[in-house]
Amino acid sequence: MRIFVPRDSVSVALGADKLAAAIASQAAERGVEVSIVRNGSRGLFWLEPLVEVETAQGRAGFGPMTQADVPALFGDLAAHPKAVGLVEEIPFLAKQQRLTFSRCGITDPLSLADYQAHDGFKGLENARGMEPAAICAAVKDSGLRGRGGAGFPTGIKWETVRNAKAEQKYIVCNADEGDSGTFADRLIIEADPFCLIEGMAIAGLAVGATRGYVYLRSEYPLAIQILREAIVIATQAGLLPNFAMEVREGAGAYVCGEETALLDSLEGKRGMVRAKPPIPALQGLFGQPTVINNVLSLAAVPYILAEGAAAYAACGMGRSRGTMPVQIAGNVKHGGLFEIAFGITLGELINDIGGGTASGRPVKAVQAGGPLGAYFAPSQFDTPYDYEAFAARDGLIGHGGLVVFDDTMDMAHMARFAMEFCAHESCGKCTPCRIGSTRGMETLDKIMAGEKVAQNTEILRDLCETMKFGSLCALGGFTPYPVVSALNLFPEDFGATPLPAAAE
Amino acid sequence: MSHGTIDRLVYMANQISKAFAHDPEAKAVAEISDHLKKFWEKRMLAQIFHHLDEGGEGLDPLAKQAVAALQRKAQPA
Amino acid sequence: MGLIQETDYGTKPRQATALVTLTIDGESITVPEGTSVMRAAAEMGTQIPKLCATDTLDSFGSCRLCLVQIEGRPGTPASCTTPVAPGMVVHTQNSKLAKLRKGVMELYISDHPLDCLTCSANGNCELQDAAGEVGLREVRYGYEGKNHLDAEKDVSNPYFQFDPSKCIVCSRCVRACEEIQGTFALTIGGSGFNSKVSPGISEDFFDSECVSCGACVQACPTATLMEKTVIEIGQPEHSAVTTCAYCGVGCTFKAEMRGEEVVRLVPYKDGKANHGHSCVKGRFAWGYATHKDRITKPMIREKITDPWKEVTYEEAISYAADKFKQIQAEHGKDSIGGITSSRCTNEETFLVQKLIRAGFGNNNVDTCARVCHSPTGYGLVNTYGTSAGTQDFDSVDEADVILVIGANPTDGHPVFASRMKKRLREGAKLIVADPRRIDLVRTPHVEAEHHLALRPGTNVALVNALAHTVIEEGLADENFIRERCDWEEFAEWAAFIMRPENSPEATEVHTGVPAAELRAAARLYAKARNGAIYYGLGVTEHSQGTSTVIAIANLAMATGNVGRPGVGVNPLRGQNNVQGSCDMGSFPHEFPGYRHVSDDTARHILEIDWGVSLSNEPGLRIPNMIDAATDGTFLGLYIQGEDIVQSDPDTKHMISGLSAMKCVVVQDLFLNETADYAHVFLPGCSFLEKDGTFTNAERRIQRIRKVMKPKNGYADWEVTLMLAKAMGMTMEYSHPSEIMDEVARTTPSFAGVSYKALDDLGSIQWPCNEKAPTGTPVMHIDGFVRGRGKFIISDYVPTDEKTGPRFPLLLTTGRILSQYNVGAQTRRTENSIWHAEDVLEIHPFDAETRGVKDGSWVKLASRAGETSLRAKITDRVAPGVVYTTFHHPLTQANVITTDYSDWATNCPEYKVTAVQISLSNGPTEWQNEYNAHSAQARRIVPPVAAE
Amino acid sequence: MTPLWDASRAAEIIAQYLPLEGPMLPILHALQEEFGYINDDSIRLVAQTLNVSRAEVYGVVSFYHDFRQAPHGRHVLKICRAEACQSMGSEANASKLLQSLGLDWGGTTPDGRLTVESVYCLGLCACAPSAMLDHDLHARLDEQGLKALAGEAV
Repeated sequence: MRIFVPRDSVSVALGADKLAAAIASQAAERGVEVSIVRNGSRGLFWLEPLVEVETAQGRAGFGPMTQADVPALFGDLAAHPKAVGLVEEIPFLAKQQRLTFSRCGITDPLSLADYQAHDGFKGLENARGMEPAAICAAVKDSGLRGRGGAGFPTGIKWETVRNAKAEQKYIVCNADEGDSGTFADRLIIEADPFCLIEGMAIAGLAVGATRGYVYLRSEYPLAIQILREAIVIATQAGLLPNFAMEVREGAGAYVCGEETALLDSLEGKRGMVRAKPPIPALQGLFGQPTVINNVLSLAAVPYILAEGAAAYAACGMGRSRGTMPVQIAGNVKHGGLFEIAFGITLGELINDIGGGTASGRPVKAVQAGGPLGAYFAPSQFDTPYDYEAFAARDGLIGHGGLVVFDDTMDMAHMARFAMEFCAHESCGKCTPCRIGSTRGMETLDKIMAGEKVAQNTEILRDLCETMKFGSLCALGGFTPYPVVSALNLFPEDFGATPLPAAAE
Repeated sequence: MSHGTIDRLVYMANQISKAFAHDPEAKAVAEISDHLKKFWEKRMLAQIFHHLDEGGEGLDPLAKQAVAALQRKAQPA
Repeated sequence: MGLIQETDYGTKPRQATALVTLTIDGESITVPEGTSVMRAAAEMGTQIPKLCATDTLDSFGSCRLCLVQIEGRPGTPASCTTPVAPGMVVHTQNSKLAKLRKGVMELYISDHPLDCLTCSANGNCELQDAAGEVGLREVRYGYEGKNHLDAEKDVSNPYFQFDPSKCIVCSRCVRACEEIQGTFALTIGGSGFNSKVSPGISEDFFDSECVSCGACVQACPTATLMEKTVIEIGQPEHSAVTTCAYCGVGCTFKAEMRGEEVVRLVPYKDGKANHGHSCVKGRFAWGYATHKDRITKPMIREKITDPWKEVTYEEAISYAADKFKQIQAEHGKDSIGGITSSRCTNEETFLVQKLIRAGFGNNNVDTCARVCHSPTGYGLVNTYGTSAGTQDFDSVDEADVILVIGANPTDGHPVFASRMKKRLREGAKLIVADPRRIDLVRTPHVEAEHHLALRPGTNVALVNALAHTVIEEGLADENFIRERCDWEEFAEWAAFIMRPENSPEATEVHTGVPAAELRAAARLYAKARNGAIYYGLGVTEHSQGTSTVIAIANLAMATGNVGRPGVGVNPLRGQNNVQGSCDMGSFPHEFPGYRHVSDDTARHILEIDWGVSLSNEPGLRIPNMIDAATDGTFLGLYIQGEDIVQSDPDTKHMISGLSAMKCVVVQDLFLNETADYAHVFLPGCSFLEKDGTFTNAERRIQRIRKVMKPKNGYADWEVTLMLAKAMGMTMEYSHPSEIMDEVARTTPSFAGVSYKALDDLGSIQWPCNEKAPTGTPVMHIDGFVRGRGKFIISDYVPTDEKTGPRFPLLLTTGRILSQYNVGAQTRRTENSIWHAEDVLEIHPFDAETRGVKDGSWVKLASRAGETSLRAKITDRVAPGVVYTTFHHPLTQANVITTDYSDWATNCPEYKVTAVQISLSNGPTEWQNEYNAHSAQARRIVPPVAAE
Repeated sequence: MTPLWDASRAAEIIAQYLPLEGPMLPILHALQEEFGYINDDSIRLVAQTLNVSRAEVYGVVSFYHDFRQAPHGRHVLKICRAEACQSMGSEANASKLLQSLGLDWGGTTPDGRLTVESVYCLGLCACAPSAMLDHDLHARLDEQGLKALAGEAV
């Protein structure tokens, strides 16, 4: 009997380790021979821990499992109280277009054999037979844009680094996934680490870099452990000739997700945002030409090199090509990772895929793109998931996170939280962010206390302008998005009374 | 080292001689006497000449030759 | 006379030859490629508001006031971090930008005290100015929010205060400490709103790594870092550009004044030696000029056991002149002489040597260079043809390998050291040859590739072994040698250097430097594209000082490292005007411009100009003067601005020589140690009170300018002039510029120098004449000054100062950052807080075997004498070596040093003395007697009130 | 128990990371892991070893939320306060817990047993609210679950 018990942070946080132990001991007790595979998660988090049992029909799922549900696994599976049917047929999964996350949850993340059996290293092998310029061209042609938030074309960045002259170049992977509501980086690292390794190795070939660093946040201890193991395995298997990879642990600074702050942090300095130019592609890590890409961008690359740029570019809409792993989180019934081509509407994602709120109450707002992303109200659910369409509504896709709130949430409180978060995480370099975030909190406190609401709201809006256009990086520059969107969409939460009543 | 002036002058002359000791003898003697001529004040020279006249005790052979050569030039017979 | 204001262009200038034309606010401007938009605007007269940008630091982009709009580009980029691009169209002013800037300023002021009227920076505050520029009228956030207004002041530094309540976190101080000074003593602690400038581990300034160079204070745009004198006195109202009177770097400062009171000295950005940087001495330690110890009235006494009597200048001068004349009448004209000062101006020095040569009628003139860089003169004149360093300071920017021998730049020449460290941080490699682990060996972000920790006294062996490696391993630059030097002399030298006794393996026995390490260092230097040598008194103050200078000159020639920027042989000269005092003819064998007294042409020029006949024979050097004094043939001495009792070796012999004289005239700011043995005291004048020029270690002649009246009534040159007249000379000068004119007309290498030229050019590096009308930054470019470079054999002759069972340790001496030379000036400032006494550095091993603990009083004894001081246990020195400074008269380190000296120049062997250490209870009897004698010798009887 | 500061042990730890490029953060993590926090002696030693100023090391230590300059409780409970957890009521749960423990954010129980800190996102946002006790992750923590978790740490 072959049983899959996931080992990603979510399932482990929900007791998967204990579950695996219970299954083993139950099997031993019953004299049943089982092989337990610790696969990665499929990203269907509302079902975690999702135990899968290999059957003739396919892998049957059971979740969310508790230890009490273990004995039943050894009985009639169809009658198991937590049975969810064949995993592949669960609509949440079936509806996805899994290019980047195709192996997640299926394989044992640390099994090279598994990885290779599922097309692993095909892209790297192809790349080895190509000129660096051709690799860059393929990435350019795929239309892949940086998945970290800025959406800059990855191929152009690579081309710049390839053309730079230097003895040492670097590939740096930004795995400082600090946005609330996002977990795609973590998932790929925990469920399919070789995919990221392969992507970085391809990047190394494309630009002539021999060293790669993954800057991984310290809040992801399991991901750090798994990726370190995977690098050792891949290196020892001789799969990374001329490419030395290392995981570096962050230290709890959100701002280090900003690429130049990340580089400073890697160098061992305070994670301060650098002014650009010079751009990292020319003077990046230790002053050398550096590709700095998000996990998802790099993890998308093996597919592009394996299947061709056209296959990837065939998905998506407008200038947003390929797929986006949307992360549905917060107060939502079916939270998890949903990889889909660009173009699906926000409403479909929240209501059809996510199934509405977990609390069963009406959705009040959705924050898209992390703590620096705008809030959307249900009235805007027709917005297609696309960089430009979001931008047109003063929002951003960012790293693909969606956090759902039900109608009990006070949006003034969330606006204040946005300022508080900015104040907490500000590196302190530029004035609008360093002082502005604190003044923003204070002004919102006044508004929430009903103090000169109209006047303070005007001050707040001015402050948001100052921060938006005056800040050095996106932390201060984008904090106004959640604040202003909340202010615009939910004025009543900010004590704004209908005008006629207040007017003389 | 004693503080007697002539002791110091003998010491200095010997020290200068050592700096030129690697040269062939004739050249060394010329260099040393030239150095003395360029840098020694006349009462210093008078004292060392006098000392040489007294037998030149303590002076290295090279220094002796150089002082003698300079003395010949300074006080042509 | 107003306050000199320097334009701040916001970002550094670019040197690119490619030019870029762009449009700013409708006006077209062309600037070098890489220039920032901010600087381009400033160059056309448009000041974009800024706070974090200043043109001495790399652009940073944090204050967000300098935002502009650029057509075709999104957002509002910072003009300080945005380089110009061809055809770029920039708008620096529009309503959107105005609103943004006001918004940012409103945030700043929401966390800033509203005390402009009582603030020390009022009227000279960039924040205040910027608030005005952007038209901020109101802070709508109120002042009840979170703020830093209660942050505590740090007053620990004696010279400046840190008031974090006024800090705008622009990081200019932190960046200045890193980029300019290279100490990295400051950081921003914390993050976000809690970001705070922090010295060390949130320590106070005094306890931190801060070296008080003042760069942070200079960089601060507000009153956060402020000179205590400004807080006390107020903002200055007029200023003059002048030159520092401390070390040989020759930093240019603005002396900023209120009336007759100095408010502060601020480094001048246009200063060619310091480019706007400073150190703790020049920047802050000028208070000695008005110290209560200063003597401002002439004094005389019959016997040195008498108390001093205050008299008029006329009385003192005629007293001295009469005595001198009387001595000469009784003992011949050679029985008196004088000593010029490396602290005084070129003009003053010139006048003193003229007084001696033309007035006294002999060449008995010497100067303190005798005890420091006289071997440099001899060595470089004979090998290259000129007695000075080959480079300008800027040259270090192009050096790839830097060899520092016997110099401690971070303490001795701090402003140049910062420059050097910057180059080292940029990637140049460093070799340090020094018995002691000086800071440069390993200091934040700088680490020597090789520290050749040689045994004191073995420099020649070490440098010869470096040359041996170069020749043996085929690393010599044959083309250079054939083109620039005499090949046969080279071959002769090479044969000598290839002797087995000069190999690294053989010299290891003497030097203690492992052969493999030495060879590696030799290769590094020889293979460098540009290899530069910097050396100091660790080279010259030896019995073989001259030989080492020659060996260094040979090494540089053999590797082709002479005659272009980035290379050369660079003596780091000690005192502010030691180069100048030598240039001005302070040596007994040389007229101004290094012309031997026997040189008929030179002598005739002077004889005609001065209207007297001059002696063609060399005069006495200082030690020989003292010998002659004890012999009874030298009885009168005029000493301007020197303290030979403290600074010269073998103190006891010096004292007996001085005591034997009939008339010793000392001219100084203070009653120094030498004055204890003087009969006439003429009050000196500080650099702030007179006009003149100093010449720094890079041959740069720079003006000093009078900013206040002489406290003693006259500039030093005026007093010398009075003495000269009293001696019967007919000299007339109404201004020092006339003295410089005389130097120029009588000295070929100074032919083009005049005060007018100095005012026009800012400064001039000699030679300056028809061939080089604006001076000569790098020498020997098209060939050596003497024609062909001369290889001279430099044999290693061990010093006669040997260790043995009685004196098993070697003492070497040096200086420290906060004190200067004999300490006459710095000891009279707050600098003593960093170094209140001389201490003896001793290795833990040597300390343990003698029972010495950190802080113990130890007796330091040599064949010459003994003294007591406190011990400091450190592995900076190797076992067998001890080290101390000579800044404090209480210690009298020169009681210990012997009278061994350089064979060619008599430069004393300060760097090698065999000593023994034992525990003691405190100062020695001799020290106590000496101090008692000093107190006795300095009694002053006030003048009897007129009836 | 975390061991007491020991200079030679610290030097050993630092030495392990010296071959790395930019070893500062790995060294600080390792020192904190060993000694529980980063004291001034550690800062001096790191500065000396890396040949940087102690100001620079202090600047780094004080910048990052992860690094502590004072010891914390035997256990550390990091409660996520980011948006996704807030959407599931984390703030109310946390303030009840803090109240029951009599602590503020960042505070330690008087017996030194537990320090409660905030964290912004553990990546468990689809199973909010979440927290991390020492190195172990926990998700779907309702008020009771959080209280129980805090009680587990002995």
